[in-house]
Amino acid sequence: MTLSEVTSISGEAGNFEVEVLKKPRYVDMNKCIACGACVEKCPKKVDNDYNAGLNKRKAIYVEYDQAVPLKFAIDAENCIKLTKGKCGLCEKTCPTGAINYDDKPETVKLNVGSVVLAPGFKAFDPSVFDTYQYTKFPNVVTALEFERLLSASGPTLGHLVKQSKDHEEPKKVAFFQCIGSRDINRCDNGYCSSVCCMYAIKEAVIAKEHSGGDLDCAIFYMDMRTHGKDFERYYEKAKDDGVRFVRSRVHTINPVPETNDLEVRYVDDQGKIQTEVFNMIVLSVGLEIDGSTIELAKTLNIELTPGNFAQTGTFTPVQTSRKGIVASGAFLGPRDIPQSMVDASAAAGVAGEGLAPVRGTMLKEVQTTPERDVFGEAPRIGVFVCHCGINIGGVVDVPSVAEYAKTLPFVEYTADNMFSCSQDTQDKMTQIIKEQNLNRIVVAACTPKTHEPLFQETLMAAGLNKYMFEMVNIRNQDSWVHKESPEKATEKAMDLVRMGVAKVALQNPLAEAQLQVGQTAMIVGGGLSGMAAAETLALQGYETHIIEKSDRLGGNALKLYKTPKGEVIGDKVAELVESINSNDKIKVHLNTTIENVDGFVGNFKARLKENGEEAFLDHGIAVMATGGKAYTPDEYMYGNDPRVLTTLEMDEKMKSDDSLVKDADCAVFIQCVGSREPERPYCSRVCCTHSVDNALELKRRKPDMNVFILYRDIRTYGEKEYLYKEARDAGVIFVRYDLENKPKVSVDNGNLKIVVKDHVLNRDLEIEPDVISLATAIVPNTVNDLAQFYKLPMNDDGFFIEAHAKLGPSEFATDGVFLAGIAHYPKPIEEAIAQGKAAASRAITLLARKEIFTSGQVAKVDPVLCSSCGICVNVCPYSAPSFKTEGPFAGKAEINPVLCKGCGLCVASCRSGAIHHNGFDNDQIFSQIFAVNA
Amino acid sequence: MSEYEPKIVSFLCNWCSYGAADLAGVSRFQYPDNFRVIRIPCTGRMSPKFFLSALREGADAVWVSG
Amino acid sequence: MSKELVGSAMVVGGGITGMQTALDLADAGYYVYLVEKKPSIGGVMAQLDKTFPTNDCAM
Amino acid sequence: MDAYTDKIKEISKKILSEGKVDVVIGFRKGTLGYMSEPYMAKSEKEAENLVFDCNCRMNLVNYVTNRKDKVGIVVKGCDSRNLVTHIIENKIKREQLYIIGVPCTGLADKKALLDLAEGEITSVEDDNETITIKGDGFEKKVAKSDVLQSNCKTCIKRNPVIFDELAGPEVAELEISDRFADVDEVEKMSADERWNFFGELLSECTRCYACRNACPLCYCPTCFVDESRPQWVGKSDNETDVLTYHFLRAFHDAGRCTDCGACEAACPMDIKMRYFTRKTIKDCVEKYGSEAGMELDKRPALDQYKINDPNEFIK
Amino acid sequence: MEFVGLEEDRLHFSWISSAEAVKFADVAKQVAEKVKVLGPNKKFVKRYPTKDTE
Repeated sequence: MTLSEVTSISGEAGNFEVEVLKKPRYVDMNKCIACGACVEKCPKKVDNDYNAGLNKRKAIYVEYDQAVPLKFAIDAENCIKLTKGKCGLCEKTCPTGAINYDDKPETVKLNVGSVVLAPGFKAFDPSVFDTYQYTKFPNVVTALEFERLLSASGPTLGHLVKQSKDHEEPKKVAFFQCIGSRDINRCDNGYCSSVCCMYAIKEAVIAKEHSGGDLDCAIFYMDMRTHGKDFERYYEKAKDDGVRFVRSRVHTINPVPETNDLEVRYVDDQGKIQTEVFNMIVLSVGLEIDGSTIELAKTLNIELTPGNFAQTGTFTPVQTSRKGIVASGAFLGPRDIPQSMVDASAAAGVAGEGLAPVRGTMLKEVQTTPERDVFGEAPRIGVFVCHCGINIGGVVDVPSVAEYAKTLPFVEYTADNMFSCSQDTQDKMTQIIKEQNLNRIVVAACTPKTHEPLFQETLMAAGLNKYMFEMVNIRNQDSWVHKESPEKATEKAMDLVRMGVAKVALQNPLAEAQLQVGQTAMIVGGGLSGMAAAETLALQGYETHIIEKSDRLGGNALKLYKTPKGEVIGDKVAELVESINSNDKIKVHLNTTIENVDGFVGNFKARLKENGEEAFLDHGIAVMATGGKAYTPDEYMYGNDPRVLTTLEMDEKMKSDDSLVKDADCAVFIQCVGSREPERPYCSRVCCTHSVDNALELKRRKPDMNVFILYRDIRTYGEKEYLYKEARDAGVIFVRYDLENKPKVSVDNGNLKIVVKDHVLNRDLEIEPDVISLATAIVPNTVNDLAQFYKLPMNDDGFFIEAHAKLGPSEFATDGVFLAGIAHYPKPIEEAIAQGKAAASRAITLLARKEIFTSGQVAKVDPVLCSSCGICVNVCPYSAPSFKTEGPFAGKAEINPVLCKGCGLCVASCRSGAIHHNGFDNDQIFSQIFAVNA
Repeated sequence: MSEYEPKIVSFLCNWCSYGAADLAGVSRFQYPDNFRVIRIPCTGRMSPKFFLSALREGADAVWVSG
Repeated sequence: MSKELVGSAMVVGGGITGMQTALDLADAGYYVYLVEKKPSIGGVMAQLDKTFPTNDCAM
Repeated sequence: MDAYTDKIKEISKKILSEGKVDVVIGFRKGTLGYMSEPYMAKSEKEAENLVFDCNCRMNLVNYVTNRKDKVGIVVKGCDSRNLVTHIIENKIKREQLYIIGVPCTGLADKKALLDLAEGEITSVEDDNETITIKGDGFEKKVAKSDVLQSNCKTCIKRNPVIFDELAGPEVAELEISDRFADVDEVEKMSADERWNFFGELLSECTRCYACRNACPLCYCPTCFVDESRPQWVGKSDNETDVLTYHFLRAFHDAGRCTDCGACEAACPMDIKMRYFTRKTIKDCVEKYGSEAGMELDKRPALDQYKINDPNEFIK
Repeated sequence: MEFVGLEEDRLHFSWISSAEAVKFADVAKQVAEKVKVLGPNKKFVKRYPTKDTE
């Protein structure tokens, strides 16, 4: 439902009544074919929001070329017809009569079991800052505008130019961080927006790439917050690529007279005032919650945080204050794409928790026609050539193409249609296929990417296997791009049709393998993320087994003291463990290791060793929640002096109010112990917040205690920034050090002594602490054997590699295996729990299907030709090929159609030509090649 | 001989360049008509056999794009 | 309990997180209403350069 | 060399008599003085015929493909690397093999020997330094380095990488300064020059497939040139078909070829088809830092994709 | 391919995401242009006897 807004929600969890206001689109979605004819005629130009207002669109528009749904809409505020009653050009132009000026808003009432709020964020508007002169100088742009300037689909087609009238390429670009973030003086956003450091680096790197590397990019920042997976490496690489990083908040921008350039004044690291001239300034604007979202939250009675994000608990990270309503994405706090994807799945998992009994009750059944067996028949090909109104017909001579197709081998029937995709034409095609007894179909029309499924349905309705079909693209890749040369376009269309016919002639019906999905889940690891996953799976009704190698559930959380929100972790973990133990859908296997795993998605079989005894567990899906542990430091006198503790040991001492902590008058926290070092080039993400929180707690307990935090960059991202501020206000002293100049710890007369170089004072600072807490790196547990059993990839640091760094953070490329918690990357409790739930939710999407249909377009081994070299086994990213272990062809490769994604990598790699690719087989592609010049 | 018009066999990845080609159409970008596109599921499907074969069969060039 | 459970869910917001939530819920067997105030879904990510496009996220 | 021969005989007799292997695949003297031929010794008595010398140009790994019995095999450095690839590619199991490794000082180029000879060659003796060619009424001594087979001049691994026993002490590896000089030479040419160069190079090819049959990498049940669905490569000696054959064969061997030289040694027309394979070796070394068959747990370079693989060729 | 003497510009590889229509069109133009400069391909073409007589 697009152009719609929620106006109210009544009822309670499990059965809400939601009122939704649907605004008029003025275009009939069923009729619009997104040909774009209307846009060419529309006389009204409007600022284009999609390109951040950098260029114009028309009053009838799609937001962007790949928009979904790809249907046009009329912007009522700007349409001349709707505002002044005149014009009507689009109605006249539209070939399908889709325009309806009388479209009216309507309110619909819907009953739903649960509600997920994912309203997103808006970019901070820097107009309010006079310092940065955003409104005054055209060459001061926001990062979102800059993003559009870099984009190939943007207003400059990816060509980076200044926004001043000269439109020259900039030579020097400055990025200012924390615009509208970490600032309560000039805006109310005290939190860190979490993503700006990374996007600024990305934009700087890409800008340099676009301009061939000569471009000078300088990023002015306070703390560089690259705390996500592989972010630190990206940061280091950017430095190597010549992006400059300047630790400073710029205070003044002055125009350079007679030019469009800007002079920047700032105070550098050593406290000296510097000036530098730039051609362009990019403001790394923060994320904030839109006013309308705040309104919505009020209407729905949902509590918000000081930063106007949804209020949640550390152990219930997506649950809003109102039961049955969960939140997801940036509404939970500023965050990047992978975290949003984790939330998304977690929210889906939680939203479904209460609804398991009514799963599937609202879904509709589809009617099917029995498939006609065409085995042994000679090809009888039908070719349908589409005019697509004037879209194809206006350029390509469609009747001639259809006529030409008649001359091709095996073609028995040809026709040209005005709109092949219209319902009546579809019905007619179904009829023709039956009447003419056609067994293979070619449609020459638009693109298979949007319309193949539609025509395949037509085939199925006519009783044909849906793969007996080939679509020839004579619109997007012909008539639309060769408007000036109709003859050549027609010639090309004929060539393409010939190639399509040649290919389809060799097509065989393909079966889609069906596979039962075992309805049992196995979770490896009984830490927080593992338990969170188990909880969601069990609440959604699935039998779940937790495999834990130690003798108790809880993992690292057992050692932690409290959350920054003040929740006592021990109590919360105990509650969670209790709810796990009392859930009869969950079986916990303690003191258990996994010895071996066989099988594949839906049908895994694990051999376990439970308390020394062998046991077997069949499972449909598996979740890797194998966690991590604290790195054991070998520096800062750790192990040589009992007063030097790791963070976890510090937590223990604080829990028990140990005299070491109680009697201390001076405490020092040293950050990045083992993290962000050459041998461990990643940030452990949680330590800054943890140390700041502990420091603050010490100050609370004993306000006159001297508390120091020695850091490299403070990375209290999101609303954790408030904590950092609170700590500073409470008198915690923050001293920055460099990797090259680490603090030195020694014992002098029985007293601990730390020497660290203070950057502000530019001299050595000596501290004599009573206790030192080392923020040790988080390292993943060793899981090489598991990785091998399930064929899961790991990165250089030993963390698992997810299916997709951005869009698939909680699953593996290997089907049926999911990922959560520290095994993915170091993360705090709320993120670990969210990911546990996300992994569960992703797993449920598989389990709920009960059976999987594979695509027919998969690879298949001919065992007679196979030479058993194993290249397919090795090269496949999805672990689909393996060697047969029994039967006459033992030792030969076979491909599991369930795991095969049909990419064809193995087919191309097979030297022996033993692998066939259904739907894209060698002979079919050769036939197309042969047909090019036939 | 009229102006030489080469035939270029293009192997386009279904998910990437084929999509870009579609989008080029949506955007009505005009480009030369010398290409004959063969849609492949992934550039991984591209075997040396194909470009050898294309050249053997008289294509003037081959373009593989992922 | 008098209250009747409804096997559907509503997702408010058609950005990436909203879409993913909707897909997960739908795949888990619940009917999903995805409500978006703009004419098309995609949200801010669709505006970003150098990310994978969202056009395979059709409902 | 005689020391090698004696040691090979001794080991072979031992493993045959102990039943460790069913057969030892090695060489025996050929009917021509400058050729040694493959020989399968199945008994202690037959093992007496085994030899090793600078005429053992064939790669015996070719003969272990898909064998089910226990096999002793004589391998040079390069052959041993093929054996590694064979094990990786499931052509034979390590447990089936008893590997008699020969630290190799290189093979003598067949053509060079014939050029030196003043008549029919009856024997070629090799003491690792000097080669003595004897024939009807002549005897010639040449430094071995002067008649080395060209692949042996750029050999990177003279000692076997895997073996159960060595036929002699390990030899020093070569220091090669300009390993791919021949390939570089071709790369410097213009496109047309290269085209003509290869046209010339292959003009004599009769498609006898001796190179394919000599190559241990060419074990496919059906070679692509014999495929019939569709038959896209002609079977004639048409120049395009010939080029397609050599070209694609090089592709198939890319990342796996050890430059053992068996193909060229087998060619009756003396075609230097190693230009193709050596180009692939050069690329694998330069782009992926990978040599074929050096480690048992490392698959060939082109069997895997890594995110940081070079991709400058893509725009 | 280059190694055997096929002109570099007869074989093109590129990476274009599905959003990059402009790049697609640009690359297409470049490829076509370069190939036009080269003229018809004579190398690697299988010359069937019938075609030789043309």
